[in-house]
Amino acid sequence: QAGQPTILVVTHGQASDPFWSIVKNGAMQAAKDTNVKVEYRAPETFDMVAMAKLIDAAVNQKPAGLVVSNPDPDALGPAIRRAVAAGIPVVSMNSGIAAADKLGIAFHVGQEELSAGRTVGAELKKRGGSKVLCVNQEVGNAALDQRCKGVTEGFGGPVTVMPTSADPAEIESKIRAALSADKSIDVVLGLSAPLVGERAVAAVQGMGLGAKVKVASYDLSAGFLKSVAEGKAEFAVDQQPYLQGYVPVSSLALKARYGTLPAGHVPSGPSFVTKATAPQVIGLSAKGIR
Amino acid sequence: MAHPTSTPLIEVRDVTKHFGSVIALGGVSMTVHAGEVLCLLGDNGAGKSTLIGTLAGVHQPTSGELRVDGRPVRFASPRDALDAGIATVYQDLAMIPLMSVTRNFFMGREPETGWGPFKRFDMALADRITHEEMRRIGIDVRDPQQAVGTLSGGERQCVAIARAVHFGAKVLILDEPTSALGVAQTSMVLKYIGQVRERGLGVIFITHNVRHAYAVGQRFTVLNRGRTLGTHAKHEISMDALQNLMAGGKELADVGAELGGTI
Amino acid sequence: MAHPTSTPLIEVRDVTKHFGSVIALGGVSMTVHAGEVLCLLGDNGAGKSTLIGTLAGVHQPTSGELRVDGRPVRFASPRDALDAGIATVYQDLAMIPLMSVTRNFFMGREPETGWGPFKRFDMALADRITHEEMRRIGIDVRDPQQAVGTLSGGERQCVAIARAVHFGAKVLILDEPTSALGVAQTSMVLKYIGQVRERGLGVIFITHNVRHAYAVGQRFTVLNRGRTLGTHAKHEISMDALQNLMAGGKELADVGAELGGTI
Amino acid sequence: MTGTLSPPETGQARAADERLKHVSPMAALIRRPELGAIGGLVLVTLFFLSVADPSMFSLAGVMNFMAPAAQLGILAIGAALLMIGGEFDLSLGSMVAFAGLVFAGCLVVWQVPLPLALLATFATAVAIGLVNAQITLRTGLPSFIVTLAFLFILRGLTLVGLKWASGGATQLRGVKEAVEGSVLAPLFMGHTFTGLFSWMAERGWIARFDNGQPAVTGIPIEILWFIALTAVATWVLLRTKYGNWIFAAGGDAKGARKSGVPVARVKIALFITTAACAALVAVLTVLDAGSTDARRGFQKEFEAIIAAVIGGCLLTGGYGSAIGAFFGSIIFGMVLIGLTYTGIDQDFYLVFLGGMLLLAVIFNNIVRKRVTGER
Amino acid sequence: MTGTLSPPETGQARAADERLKHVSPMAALIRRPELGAIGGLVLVTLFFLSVADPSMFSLAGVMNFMAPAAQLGILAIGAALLMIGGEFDLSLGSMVAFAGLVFAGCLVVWQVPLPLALLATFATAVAIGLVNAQITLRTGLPSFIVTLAFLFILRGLTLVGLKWASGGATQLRGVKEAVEGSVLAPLFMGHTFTGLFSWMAERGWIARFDNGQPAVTGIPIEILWFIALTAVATWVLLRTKYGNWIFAAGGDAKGARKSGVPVARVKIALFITTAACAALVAVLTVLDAGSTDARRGFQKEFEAIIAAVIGGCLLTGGYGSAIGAFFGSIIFGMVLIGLTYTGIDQDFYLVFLGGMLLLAVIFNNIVRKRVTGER
Ligand SMILES: Nc1ncnc2c1ncn2[C@@H]1O[C@H](COP(=O)(O)OP(=O)(O)OP(=O)(O)O)[C@@H](O)[C@H]1O
Ligand SMILES: Nc1ncnc2c1ncn2[C@@H]1O[C@H](COP(=O)(O)OP(=O)(O)OP(=O)(O)O)[C@@H](O)[C@H]1O
Ligand SMILES: [Mg+2]
Ligand SMILES: [Mg+2]
Repeated sequence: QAGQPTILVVTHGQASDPFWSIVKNGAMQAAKDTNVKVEYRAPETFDMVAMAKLIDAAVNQKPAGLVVSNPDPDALGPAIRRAVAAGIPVVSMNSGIAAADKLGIAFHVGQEELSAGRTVGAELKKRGGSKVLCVNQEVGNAALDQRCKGVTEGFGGPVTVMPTSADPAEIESKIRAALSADKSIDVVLGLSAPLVGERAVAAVQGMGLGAKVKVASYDLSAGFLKSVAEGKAEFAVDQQPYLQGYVPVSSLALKARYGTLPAGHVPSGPSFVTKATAPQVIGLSAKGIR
Repeated sequence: MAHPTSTPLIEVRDVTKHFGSVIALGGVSMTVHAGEVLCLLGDNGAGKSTLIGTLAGVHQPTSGELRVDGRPVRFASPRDALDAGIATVYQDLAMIPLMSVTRNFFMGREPETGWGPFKRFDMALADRITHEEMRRIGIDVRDPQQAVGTLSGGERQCVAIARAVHFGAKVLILDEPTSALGVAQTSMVLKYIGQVRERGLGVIFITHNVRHAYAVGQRFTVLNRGRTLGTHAKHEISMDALQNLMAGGKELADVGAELGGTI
Repeated sequence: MAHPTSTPLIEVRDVTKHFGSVIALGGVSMTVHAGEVLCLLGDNGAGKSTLIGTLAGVHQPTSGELRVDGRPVRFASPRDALDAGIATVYQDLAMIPLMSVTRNFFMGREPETGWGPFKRFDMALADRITHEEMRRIGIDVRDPQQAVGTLSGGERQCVAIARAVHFGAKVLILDEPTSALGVAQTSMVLKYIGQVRERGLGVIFITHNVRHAYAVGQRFTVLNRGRTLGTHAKHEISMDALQNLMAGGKELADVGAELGGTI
Repeated sequence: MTGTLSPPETGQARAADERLKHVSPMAALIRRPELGAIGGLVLVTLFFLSVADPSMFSLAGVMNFMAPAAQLGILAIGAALLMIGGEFDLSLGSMVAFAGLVFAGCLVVWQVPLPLALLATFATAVAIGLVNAQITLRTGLPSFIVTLAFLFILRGLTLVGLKWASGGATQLRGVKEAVEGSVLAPLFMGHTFTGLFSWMAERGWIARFDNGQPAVTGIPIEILWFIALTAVATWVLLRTKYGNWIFAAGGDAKGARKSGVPVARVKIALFITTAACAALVAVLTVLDAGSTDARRGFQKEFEAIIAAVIGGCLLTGGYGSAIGAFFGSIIFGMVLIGLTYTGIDQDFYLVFLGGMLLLAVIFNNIVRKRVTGER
Repeated sequence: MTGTLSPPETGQARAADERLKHVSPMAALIRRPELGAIGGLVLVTLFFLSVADPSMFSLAGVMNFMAPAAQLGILAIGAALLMIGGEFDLSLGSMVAFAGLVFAGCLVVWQVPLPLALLATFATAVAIGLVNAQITLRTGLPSFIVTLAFLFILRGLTLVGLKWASGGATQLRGVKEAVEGSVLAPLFMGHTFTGLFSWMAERGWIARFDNGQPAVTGIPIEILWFIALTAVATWVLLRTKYGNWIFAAGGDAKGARKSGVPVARVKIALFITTAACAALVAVLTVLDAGSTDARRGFQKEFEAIIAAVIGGCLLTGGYGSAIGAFFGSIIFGMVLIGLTYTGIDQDFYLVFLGGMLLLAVIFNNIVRKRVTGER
């Protein structure tokens, strides 16, 4: 309708990525709740050059607010600066907290992948892991690479990164191969629960290694959470992507209407979903809310 | 030998064919009867192959009518023409270089054996027939499984002719079949044409060689720049007159004299 | 006309060529002198095109020697042969159907104008020359920018011949140039061959038409199943004898009689 | 008019042609283009035998790399047939995702019984194959660009459909529960010959896990599908008239049409076959994983073409074999999984994949040239 | 022996050929294959004019979609030339990443001055192009499979190199700081005609932001490169002998060789040109972004081929134009960015992209057939 402020969301995650589809769901729900118009845009691969152009395109449309993820402040900085210069309030989410103040971003919602990774690494160490296999289904996606890097730093022990494609059969076979070739691996960490985590559980169970090898994963999926609840997997790392979509949009809606904005950054994770908490989350996860 | 009173096997009525802005055929009429060899003569680019293409279902005429056995037909594809009993040797041969001689020979009309879903291409029979038909035309293919791309120009032409002759049902169209053939193979092919005619088929024979045409043809149609110059029965026209008609009159006299009448 | 004492322009010594298990040439020798037309005759599959291929740099001989002007040569590519002054009309024409007549005509030997980095393909000149050369051979191309793929078989052959004649420097090789040509075009080409010879070039002329060969040739080499049957000067052999030699003796007598000696 | 013309007077019956070098029957036997792909496979196997952990070639290890190879291979067989017929299908991978959505949607959302779900899935695939074929044939556009459009369209529709079916997520699950007890299920999921394998494990012929379970419980069903499809495709290509038509349509569509080959129908059938192969893979993977998601089959069209080309198919059509694609898929699957068994730094994953591919193909080429003689 | 034979006695000089239908000069003028691509562009533009936010066709909006179109277009021109010459380069996208790594590595890690870094980058690209060409030509393998191997190898090396250069990350930053003040920098980064644009902004001819800055500060330099390259490529293709050789090599390599075209040298030059185009895009994007990462240029080889095919290049070689690739890239870039300006949900992005591609290409085809007459 006329008079409805428009808020544009530009991120680096494809719409088909499970994590980012939850972010988008959060943003859209916020739009409904606060009665604003939201348009969500993202390049089809991890492509900083294209993303900068999408931000430029958003600025051209003079929205009431702009939400961006910022995995590469060097590449996206100039476009974000242009938005700020044009007088558009900008909120960053998910990644890029360090550059937020420098670029004139209003506030940041999310958790730096690197530091989240450190927390996860430490948690794995605490749970008695001695060698981690970090399965990365999209090598070169800087955000995912930082997850593994953070885990390596936080874990303090040997962490092997295993690159794969997003094909479930390939992922399961490669995990099986890695486990049979290197018997010392006792933790398999997936960077995406639906794509890797579920396959890792299948591989470990299929090889009869349930007692020895622990499985954990970033992000949530109903199937993986079920495994967590059944004790076949240790935990799922939750960054609360729904929040990362909801909070910036609703805040910018308030900003457009009443001029109010939070004064500081909002950390959204990581939190761990464990055996105790998993059952409540399964239903929401199947609907793309958690 | 021509049967002017009987229904012609094939009748072409005022056919035109345009390619974009090019008018390849500008109104051509012609008839072929059973048991006759009609020779189609004409200079390069006169439109002979285009005319043949419309009979064989390769081109659809821009205007005009085709009749087979007196009934108007429209061939949407070469398969329709084949089904109507018209077999053609194309000037560009229409063969697949990467495929074997046998596979090319039977392309589109494979002999089968076995039953139901287990019907299979009877390769042994096909090989045998191919070998036999090629030997008849004077070519001893080393191995019918050899790729057509490795054959010599003349050998390839022989495969195309043997194929058309083998499958010819009612009408046989030959577009410059003898152009790449050696002496022995040429005489073979001409003899074949005679035999085919005697068995009651209609034959359309395109050639630039007036001697070849005169040796086997009953009637001669001359095309020039996309139009018919007329049709003549053998007893109406001499070889020299035909030669002159084909090449456009006086030009040839000079040349013929110069080269001692050897063309 | 042949010059048995002078150094031959091209000398082929005991050349063999194998394709995998196929022996296409089994030891062939031959010479061509300046100012003579050597006709290469032989049945289909005799190895004529293969022999020509080794002279034009398309094939490398398996064994044997080529000499040009008495010096042994090895042609690594057709470009080497062209640079040595040998121009060839291939039986398969070697033309690119999607390219225009002019572009095909000058392919590999484009006339240029302008200087330094701004040198450009002189298309106006090229169009003019193409049009002219094609007219000379009796074909009036509608538009030299028309794609070769839209030409008729004979028109295409004329482009190939005109090209080779235009660029022939020392030796001109023609592999069945007249096979798809009309009467007028054929006499044109034969006249050309005579003119080219008179200007001191050596010509190798492959044909299945003994009349054509006899009209322009001085010497005749007959190939049979990959081997030379010998070379004869024009005064040593009659047309009929040549015809018989080419087709392998007695077979032809029957056929010739049957068809009234018209082949 | 077969055989009614007068017999030849001129054909001198020659027992053997003097223009043929002698070739031993052995050499003739191995003179098949597939030998190249086998050569590549042998090379890759030798490589891994020498550098990889021996568990790679244990029974469990072989099954492990054969399973993804088989899934890829089923697509590669379809892609190879289509390539031989002169066309591409770039929508293959997206088709896997879309068919997976249809299949899982039928089972989970509409609670349709398995046979009907299978029917719906394959019917969808056939319909899309038909659309691809019709657009390609009617417009005369290259199939590359037409199916590319469907690569995008189907992938996009899958995402939209999944979100709709799951209420907002990109994953649809609960398939295993939905098919439990269906009689058709064993045809598409799990392992076969399980009895045999556990019997062998009891005798100690097969390694067992610490918990006493045999390391290999049976042959994954997709491997059987893969082998069966290869056999059928090979038979069709080499032994039926349809095979002849496929080669002809791909070798020179115009020439084939002139000779009476129904080129359009052949191509339509091939597009449909390829789409059906994609649907089969979708069914197998959805039942295997118990769920489907928006990324299923991502870039599989590409891998299928690679496997077909490794196996000797020409991109220009008219040449290739199903057996070649079979070995090509195994080479690709082996290289994909194999690095994990070696001590090489995993960061070199792609370098290794590329290098091995190149080696296998070059070797393949050398072997083929050697056995078929000079070109 | 030009012109020395006797003049024709037989050629009847005919003023006009009666076998040509009359064609108006206007019709002849528009009878160019490029018109199809222009038709597609017009269609897409009309579509966006009717559904998109008007800011899409403001000056800023046009610059906004032209910049990625130009980056893609530079690759597409290279890919189109190579395709016309009968080969593919699938390593194009990975080449962008690898050249980006070399360039950024030189500047940031080794602190080499810009001119030397440029030299090293282009030298690397030329070397890799040469390797691609040599392997393709020596082995006789299809370039599809050879460059595919390099797609993997170069992408893998980029990952390894980046990790090494950045100490474990997959991003390398700080390029802008490294080139500050270099005289060559303006050739590859930023905008041109900035003076003109701010002058126009002062007059109010260009929209300004609230802080008074003009919305468009100049023409992004990649657009100028794109136009310049298109012009050069068109000139080479249509007006020089090298163009003739490229068409010939792609149309029929054997026939071209027989006619004396140095096919091998032409193909080598084309592979090198394509690689150099990739290096140019790498330099432009690295300087634009100030950083590089392991995913740069991902799937760009694919997009470049798409743009070339939209522009009318045949996958089988021997036919196409640089102008076509120019318009094809703009169509693709416009569709890519255009969705942002419409209210269509992002989930439908791929459906939209595929649909628009198909429409543009079909329309392109209809226009071309209409203007060039029946085939
Ligand atoms: N690449 C090849 N591979 C295998 N065999 C070949 C190859 N090229 C030619 N041959 C064989 O070599 C023999 C000689 O062929 P060539 O083309 O030289 O004959 P030709 O004398 O030119 O015949 P024509 O008069 O029919 O053109 C033929 O039997 C042919 O099958
Ligand atoms: N697809 C096409 N597009 C444009 N012009 C064409 C096309 N096909 C044929 N032509 C033209 O139509 C005319 C007739 O061609 P056609 O092939 O029928 O001649 P022809 O009588 O068979 O000649 P030849 O004896 O040389 O084979 C030629 O001038 C040719 O250039
Ligand atoms: Mg013709
Ligand atoms: Mg020959």
